[in-house]
Amino acid sequence: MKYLSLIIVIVTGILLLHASQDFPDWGDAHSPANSNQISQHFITQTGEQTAVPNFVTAVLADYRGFDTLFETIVVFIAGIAIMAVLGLVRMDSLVNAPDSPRDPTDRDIIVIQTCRVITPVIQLFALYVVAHGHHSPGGGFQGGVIFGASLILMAISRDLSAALKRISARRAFILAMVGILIYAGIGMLCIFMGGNFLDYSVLHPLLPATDSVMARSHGMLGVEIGVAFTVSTIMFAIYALLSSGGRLKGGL
Amino acid sequence: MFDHTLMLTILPCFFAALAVTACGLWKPRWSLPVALLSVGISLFGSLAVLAEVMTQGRVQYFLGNWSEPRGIGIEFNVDPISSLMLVLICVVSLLSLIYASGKITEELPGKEPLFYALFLLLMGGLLGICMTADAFNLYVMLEITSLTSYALVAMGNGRRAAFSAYNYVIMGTIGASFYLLGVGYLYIRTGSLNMADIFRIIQLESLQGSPTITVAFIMILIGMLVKMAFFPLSGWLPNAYTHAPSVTGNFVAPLMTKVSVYVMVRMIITVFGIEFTFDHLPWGQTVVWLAILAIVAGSIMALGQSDLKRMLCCLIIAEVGYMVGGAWLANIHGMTGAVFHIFSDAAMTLCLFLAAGIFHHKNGTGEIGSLEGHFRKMPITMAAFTLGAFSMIGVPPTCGFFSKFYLIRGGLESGQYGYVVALLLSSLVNAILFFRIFETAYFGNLSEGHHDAHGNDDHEVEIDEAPPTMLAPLVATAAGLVAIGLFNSEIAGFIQRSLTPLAVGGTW
Amino acid sequence: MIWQFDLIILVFLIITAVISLNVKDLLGASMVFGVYSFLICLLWAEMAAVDVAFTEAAVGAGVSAVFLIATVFNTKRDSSD
Amino acid sequence: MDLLIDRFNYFAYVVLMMIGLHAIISKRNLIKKLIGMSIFQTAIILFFVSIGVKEGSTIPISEHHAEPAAEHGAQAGHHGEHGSAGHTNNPDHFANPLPHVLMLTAIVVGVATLGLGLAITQKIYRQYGSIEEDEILEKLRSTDV
Repeated sequence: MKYLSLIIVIVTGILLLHASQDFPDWGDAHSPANSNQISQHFITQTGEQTAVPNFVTAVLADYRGFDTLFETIVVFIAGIAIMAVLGLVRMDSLVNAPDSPRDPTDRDIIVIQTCRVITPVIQLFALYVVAHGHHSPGGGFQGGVIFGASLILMAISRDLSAALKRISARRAFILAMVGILIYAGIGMLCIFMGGNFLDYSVLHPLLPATDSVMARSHGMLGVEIGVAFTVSTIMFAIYALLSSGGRLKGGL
Repeated sequence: MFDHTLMLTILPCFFAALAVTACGLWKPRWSLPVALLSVGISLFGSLAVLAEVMTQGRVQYFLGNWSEPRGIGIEFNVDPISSLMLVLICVVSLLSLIYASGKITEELPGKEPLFYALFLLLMGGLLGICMTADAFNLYVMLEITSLTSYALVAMGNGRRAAFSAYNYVIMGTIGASFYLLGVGYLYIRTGSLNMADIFRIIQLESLQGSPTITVAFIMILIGMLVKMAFFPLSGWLPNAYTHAPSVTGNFVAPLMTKVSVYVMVRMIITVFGIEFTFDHLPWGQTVVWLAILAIVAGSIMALGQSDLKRMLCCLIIAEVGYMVGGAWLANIHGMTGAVFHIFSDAAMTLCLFLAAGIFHHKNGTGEIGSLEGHFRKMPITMAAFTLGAFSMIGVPPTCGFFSKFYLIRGGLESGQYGYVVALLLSSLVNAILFFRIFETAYFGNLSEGHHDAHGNDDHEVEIDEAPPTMLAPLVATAAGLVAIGLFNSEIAGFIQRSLTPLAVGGTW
Repeated sequence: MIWQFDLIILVFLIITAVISLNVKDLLGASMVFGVYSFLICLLWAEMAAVDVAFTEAAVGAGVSAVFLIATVFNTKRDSSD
Repeated sequence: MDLLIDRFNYFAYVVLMMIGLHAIISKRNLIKKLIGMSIFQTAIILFFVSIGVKEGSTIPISEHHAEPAAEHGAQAGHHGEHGSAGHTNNPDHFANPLPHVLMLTAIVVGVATLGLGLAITQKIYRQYGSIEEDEILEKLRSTDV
């Protein structure tokens, strides 16, 4: 097996290296990919068409918003897939969150207190990242993962049931669905307002004091919030399922 | 006219998946009606798309209304082949969902809503693959289908399901990553992700000779060959499909490999163009020979199996060889045959898997030997199974005959006699395999003590059919086999509307 | 882009990748994988891909490593290779 | 030598990818395989991000306009008109945003696959009591006989 894999790896590697001679130089601003009208359009026109200074956010949530919708759905799928695979908990019994707090003496008080202090700060930062994604790096995914991480930190520093008491797995899945529903719902709203799916510009009659350009910006904020809901809760749910082997009890 | 028909086809799956998950939390009983309703809406939408394509030639949809310059947003573009794929996916989903409704409580107790949710998401992903005209969006859709099908396979309680699913995860990820790498290679040279735009740039800057484009093609091809279980890369398929819960197998087996074949065809005709694929690449012949190898290997492996489902899985590997070989014959009949075979193979795989599932349900085992006397015990199921088997062998008027007819015609036209011989040989092997089963099922004695629960009486065998929710989809599929066969010239003509020299960028 | 910086990180990346695949202790491998993700996050930041770097820092170095550790906790810590 | 300096990112990605691929195929530990899979995926991400780099460019966020974020809503119509009349960005000054967007998606897909793979690994461990591929195959073979 080892030799077979070495052969496969070397053949593939040579093939890929062979092609890389044909590549444009690294960092060449005039390579085909960088000088293509599409990527130039994103840089020159984004401000005018969507009023969002962060090109990545604009492309992610608007020009290629459909990809992002499905990326969110991929996260959701991971959540329900892990639940289906580990499958020790019935879905309709998620509400009975098992309550078996660990003996507090085996946890270090310094760790617990430190985490208690920094958790709200992390969560506040996560909200900032979501809300400020238009102007700085960040957005729904990053903020969502950070928020999820704060819940995971709570579960690690105390125990899983302490975190599940605040947000049970059932509530996590409901919020994840709400997140996708926000995203897809905004898309559907665009159809009802007479545009194509995810064409936020037609939403401007619904939003006060906006034109079609600012409507795009606000639409993006809306979908980023949806993404944040889904990502944060599913990341926590995945952790809860993985760390407890699907039982949602005990854990790390 | 209502211009969101594509959205009407794809979105119900995703909304319904959310609704079904919500049902799982509150009212698990409602999850089946919701799923059926949404698949029904999708089927209606796909038929509307088909009608639209019939009149207008193609349906385009720009997500977010970003149409200028081309490729800035994500575009959906449905031509005749993809519109037929949409209908196929919706019909297969509907039939296997009806079948699943009767079996699921027994196979996956307590997990029904999760199963339906993953089922709908998988179906939505498959629909997305067939609609999209954006190379990267296709990757995202591919990952949706992969993740859901891993989970659907791993859900089973069988001892081997999880380990098969693990290998499926590894192979599937390698396949998808190679596809993504190929898209990267295309992107670094052309700077675009829109399929038609990539094709235009390759022509415009005459990049056909560029090693990057060639490697991009190879990477995408390898990725898809892994996903479709082309012979040397097919180790994961028999285990994954055999050990999966049968409700999963019935849906995944007919569609997953076929959609990967569709992606390969789409890449050849839309992104790279046939001129590049067949004239600039010197190793087209090699692929045909590999396909011959796959056909022979699949047939030989099938001969050695005693488990019905496992045998069918080996036959899928041989059938994948048919399609890949047909596509690489480099003429219009071969390509038509390959695409036609996607539909007929999906129909016959569904038919045989449904029948195998019913046998397993009744006998509790998948061994071929347990089928003794089933012609008397389950006449309807066996009749449908026979029809599926005839189609696999290639008996007219079933669809299997016509797809082989086109493939052989293509093979003769391009002088690939080895491929033609392999096709005929594999039909012969199929005939041997299935007549072996017929012999057992027809002449075998039911009262040898194998099934004391069902066949106590020596002379009069009680008819003991499967429940109607399992039987109806089977009968419908068997009828579909004949229907596809009878309308073969219309379907082939419709497929060829996607293969005009203008659409594929070159003359055949 | 600063190519010297880039080169150093790439060398470290390859080293950490090899280490994380060859450590026999799976907990250690998970931690080294976290280091790998953090280095690659630095690399994204150096290549001006700030959003990707942000995501990688949160997802790769943070959440993936935690998932790996959670699984190691529930299975076995030692590995044969 | 010139070639090496211009392309070392592309060479490094091939090396990383091959390390990952080799691990996927040859490692026997299921978790090690998944780590290899993640390395394989990050190598592809490295390739994509390398495409978008431009010499002397900055991060793909255009300079902040004078007004702070909070005033955006109030000055909505105003901003829209002025945005179009304002300066246009020089494409050479900003990194190409498109590969970044694609790779955000790829990272998230990667972590989803990793999570699912780990869940399946745990299920395998529950069933077989082992996460070594050869031991599992051994157990499968012994149950067959």
